[in-house]
Amino acid sequence: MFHQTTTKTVTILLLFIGMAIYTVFAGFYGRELVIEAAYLVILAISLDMVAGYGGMVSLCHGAIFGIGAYVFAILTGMMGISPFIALVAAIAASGLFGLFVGAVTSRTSGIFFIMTTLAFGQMVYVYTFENRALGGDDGMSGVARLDLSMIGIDTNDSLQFALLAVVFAALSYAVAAFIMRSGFGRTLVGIRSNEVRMRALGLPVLRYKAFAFGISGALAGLAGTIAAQQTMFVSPEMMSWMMSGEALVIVILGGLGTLVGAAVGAVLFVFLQHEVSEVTRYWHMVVGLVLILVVVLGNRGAYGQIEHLLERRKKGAPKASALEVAAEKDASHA
Amino acid sequence: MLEARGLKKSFGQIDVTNDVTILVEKGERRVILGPNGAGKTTLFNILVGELKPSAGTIHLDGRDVTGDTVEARAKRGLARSYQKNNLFTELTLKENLALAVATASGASGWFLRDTLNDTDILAKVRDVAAKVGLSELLDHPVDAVSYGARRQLEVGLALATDPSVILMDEPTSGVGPEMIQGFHRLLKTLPRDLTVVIIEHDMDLALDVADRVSVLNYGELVFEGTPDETRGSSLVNEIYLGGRADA
Amino acid sequence: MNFWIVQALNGLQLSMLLFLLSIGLTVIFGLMHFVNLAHGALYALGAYVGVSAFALTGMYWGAFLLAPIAVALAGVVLYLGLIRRMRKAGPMNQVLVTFGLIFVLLDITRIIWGDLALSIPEPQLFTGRSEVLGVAYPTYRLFIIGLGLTVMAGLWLLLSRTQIGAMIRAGVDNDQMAACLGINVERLFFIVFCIGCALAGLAGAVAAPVLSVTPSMGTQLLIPVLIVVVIGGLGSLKGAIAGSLLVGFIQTFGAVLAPQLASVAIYALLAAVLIFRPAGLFPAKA
Amino acid sequence: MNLIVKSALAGAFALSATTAMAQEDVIDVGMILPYVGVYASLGEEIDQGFVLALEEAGMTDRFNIIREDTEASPQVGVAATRKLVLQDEVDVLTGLVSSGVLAAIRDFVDQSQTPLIVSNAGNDEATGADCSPYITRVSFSNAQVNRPMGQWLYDQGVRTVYTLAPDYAAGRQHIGAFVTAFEAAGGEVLGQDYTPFGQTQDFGPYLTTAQAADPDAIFVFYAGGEAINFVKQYDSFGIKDETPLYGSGFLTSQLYLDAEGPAALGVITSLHYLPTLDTPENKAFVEAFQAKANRLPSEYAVQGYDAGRALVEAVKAGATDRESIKEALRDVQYTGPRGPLEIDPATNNIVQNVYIYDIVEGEDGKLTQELLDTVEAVRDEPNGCEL
Repeated sequence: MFHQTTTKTVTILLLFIGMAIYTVFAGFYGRELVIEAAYLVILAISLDMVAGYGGMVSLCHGAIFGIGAYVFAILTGMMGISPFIALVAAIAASGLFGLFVGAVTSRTSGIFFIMTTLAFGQMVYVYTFENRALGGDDGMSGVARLDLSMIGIDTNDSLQFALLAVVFAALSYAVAAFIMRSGFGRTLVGIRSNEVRMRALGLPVLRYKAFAFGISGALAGLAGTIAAQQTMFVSPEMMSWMMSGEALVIVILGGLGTLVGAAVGAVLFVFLQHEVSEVTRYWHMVVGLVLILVVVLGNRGAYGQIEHLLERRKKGAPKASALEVAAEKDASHA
Repeated sequence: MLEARGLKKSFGQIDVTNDVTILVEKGERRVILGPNGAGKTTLFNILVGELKPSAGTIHLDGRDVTGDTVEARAKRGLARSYQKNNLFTELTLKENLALAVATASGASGWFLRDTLNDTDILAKVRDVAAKVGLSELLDHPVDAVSYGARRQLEVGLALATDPSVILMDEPTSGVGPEMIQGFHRLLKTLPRDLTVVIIEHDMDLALDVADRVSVLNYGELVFEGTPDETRGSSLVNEIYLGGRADA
Repeated sequence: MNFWIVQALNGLQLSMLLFLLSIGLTVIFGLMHFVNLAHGALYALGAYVGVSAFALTGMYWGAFLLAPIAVALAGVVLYLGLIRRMRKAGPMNQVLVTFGLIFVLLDITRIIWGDLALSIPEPQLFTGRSEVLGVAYPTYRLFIIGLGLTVMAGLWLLLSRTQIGAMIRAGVDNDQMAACLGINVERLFFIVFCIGCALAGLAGAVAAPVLSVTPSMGTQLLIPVLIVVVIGGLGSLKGAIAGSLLVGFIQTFGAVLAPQLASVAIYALLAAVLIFRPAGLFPAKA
Repeated sequence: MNLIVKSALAGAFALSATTAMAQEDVIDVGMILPYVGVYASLGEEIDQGFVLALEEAGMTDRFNIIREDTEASPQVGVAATRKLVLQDEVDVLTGLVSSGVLAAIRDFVDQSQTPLIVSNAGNDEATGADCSPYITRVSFSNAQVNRPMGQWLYDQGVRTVYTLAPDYAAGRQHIGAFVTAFEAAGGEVLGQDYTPFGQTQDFGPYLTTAQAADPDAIFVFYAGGEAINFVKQYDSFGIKDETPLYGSGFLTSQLYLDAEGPAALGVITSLHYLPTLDTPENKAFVEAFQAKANRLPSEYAVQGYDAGRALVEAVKAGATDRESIKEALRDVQYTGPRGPLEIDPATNNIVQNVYIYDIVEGEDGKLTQELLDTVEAVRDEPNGCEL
């Protein structure tokens, strides 16, 4: 179950404040990295909601992310519609797509679920890749950024846009944390933990899973709109299964099923990618090795490891129930 | 109340349940006896909808639920506990019970409120925990409590959904005699309008709590009667003791 | 008419290549419940070893022999170093570890063999074209079809007629039961994993004369192979055969009849199978 | 300027060129190329060609090259470009293999007013409808390389063709330019297939279909691994005996000839550069490149070289910053390895010869390019470009 523990609060606050401070002092490129990290935070959180809390390991979150980006790009770039409306429409479209995928895949589980989501993701990718009207493999440029001049924010300024992206990331965390703390979030954990029992308790499990996937999709779509605004450009690359894999790697790197871990993982991933690619051309190999190492070492991820170290002290011996204790007393008296 | 007629379930050539008819009255305590492999758990699985019967009908409160899903039957007040613990193992006992309470009360879809911080739900959780004797362990995760406590939670989860019919599958399997006594007391305190069907192998307990007893053997219903009739039945003694002899 | 015969042979040829790759993957999964995403990378490794072996021996058959051996050895290293400890780790962790392996193997091939596309010529024995069913068809492609059918028959005999085959079937069906029967399941896994790797290496060497050898060839073929395995039913030989044929023919005839839909068709097929028959067409277990 | 200017003919490396340069302003060059992924080998060739041009001019010290890897991904390419322009504040950008990356960064380059010398990406729009005064292309445009083939093929007596290309923007542009010219000349296209890009490894089904249409010739555009697969499979199906294969010259690029082997013999294609061109400029270049990289230069190497050479010429003409480099690039004109070339002031695209060649076995037994015909000074129409 999700609990907004002190460790979580402190870590997430440090992370976002750190990002904001870094943004202020960083050069242009540093800010670009912050924006990238910010939308990856959102994407990873959205994936963690279903993978970490719902047990649904999706390999189509890249595609959903791309749908958000493309809808935003089509509406602002091709049709000249206000970015606000486009933002809402993009989130809605990716949410609906998530709901659809969730509904048709909710019956499957384990590796079959992974493969089905992969199939849906690839369908979207191939369709977009081959669709001339959407720019095909060349993608689409001319994406507009949100116009926030009425509250004095210039989104074309790299500092302000980067800070805005961090704010979006922080809001996304807050929303995700709020949902995971709600009855719905608790239920989701129940489903991950024991789907059969949830059903026996009377829960229409499939509906809940589909709905969770829809919410997660909406969040992934939001991440997509920020990515589209950063480069003012979208391409089918964003939708390929390697993107979904990357999102999964991020969640694992930070720690699955903690929300904070997803955010930490995204920042770590961007940092790693940037630092390592400065040193060697073969940075994929380094990422691969780190991933293998994390999983082999118990798959807690960076944040999960911290939590694990802090909580290990609390655990004790198995607890007997009062009845047993009483029974043991009786037995010793006899 | 719970009426199963002509239930049949075949896996390939083998009939694991064959033409079983069981009619349970409201508030009745029905005990199902039978040797291992007699098809008792299969019968439960069919009743709650985890298995589809090859033939037969199931009525709950006069309504045909044969085609309903597990969750739909549960919503109609049919709860069960499992022979093998089927819990939310990495969650605390409180969280386990809260999941059951929330699901039954419709709070599982809350978006704005936390079921783990809701006074009504927590009151109900404590109430159930007190009933099954788990009040002191609420904050411990399932995998940190003893086997006996887990068996109690198994029943607690079923009770927490406020069912009108509860099916308990060997609630006392694997626990010591003192805990069986404790469970005995629990059964006695359950409200009289709750319908209870128990698979039980402890004969004394079974005959003490039962209003009526059904005996299964090789998937068929071979006997039904009051506890007294059961005690007097040579057939039951033969099957049951024979079945127990190798256990 | 000839047109359709040639296209059918094209479909068959692709199916056989897919079969060589998918059979290893599916048996490894069936037996060990292990999802090896790096299987495609091992296939690429086989092709690269084939290129080097050809350069070394000057003969195609050098590649044909050395590639499976080298990849099986790579399999041994992977098994002892990584796979063994991931056996019980659940599908997601396996997906992740082997996903990481893809990156590592990809960059290793790039470091050793570079980025340029490489190739090896067809063996002397199988150059040119031969008459089959009244059409002239590339002999080497017929060789691939023949090889695929041979491996298929060989595996079928191995699984149905030999003791180790019986053990593998028992293991796929119920590994705990098999262990109870005194089968050394761990060793069985090891053998099967190595055979699967060897077949992937063989597929790489066999594909090298037809397809160019590039670092990304493994990832390119991984998805179709995964689709084959999942459509057929994880762990089943019959499923791998059916899946390979289905995917091979849909890709071939899709390209001919509905080029616009060809690339989506295969994913649509996968999604449909998974939704209506989640365990695949020929599941290994009842 | 007391520059030590070395002749392009000399072809020797300017090891001694360090003296007088140190005091001059260093020009920061942002090089945007793929160093990983499917295009990595092209990036490598271009990079080496570029450096060779600087060395040849003895001006390596005048330029500070900052390399960024696009991984052939538009997303990464945009990030890399923004970094180079906004953080490193480079004076000039160069590189770009993938058209997708070029399209992605086009607006940014234009708005940030940074000159960009494109050394590969051939999408027609970049020097057509989407042209920019800041974007100069010294490589080719997709249409430029293929248009001459339309008339030429018709003149050879070919009346009907079947075309094949990967299903992506560049594939359609390569084929489109040829088809327009071929049909204008009076030829007929019997059928066209676009194969799924990056997913097609087996061209058997398409080859069989093309053969069944019974055209006079097959015309294709493929590059990279797909080119190798295609040429080998075309040969193995025996279509070569009946239907000749023509195409965009990337099909039988120097880079892939070894891997394609004898299958490439007799394939006729058109391209803006051949390593076998018999000119003193090219001989010197080939010699220098071979000394450096130990292999024959491909068209990618020469594109890299000309990107470097164009920049060198611009700087020699006195350019020192973004604005002056942009202006100077428009006046670049010289005879290089691929013949006389200049920048078209109407589009900023290169004006160059297109060579029609086939593949033959050379004296050393290796495959080589044999020049069949030269179409001189091919120039693109503005196609909506207004500079």
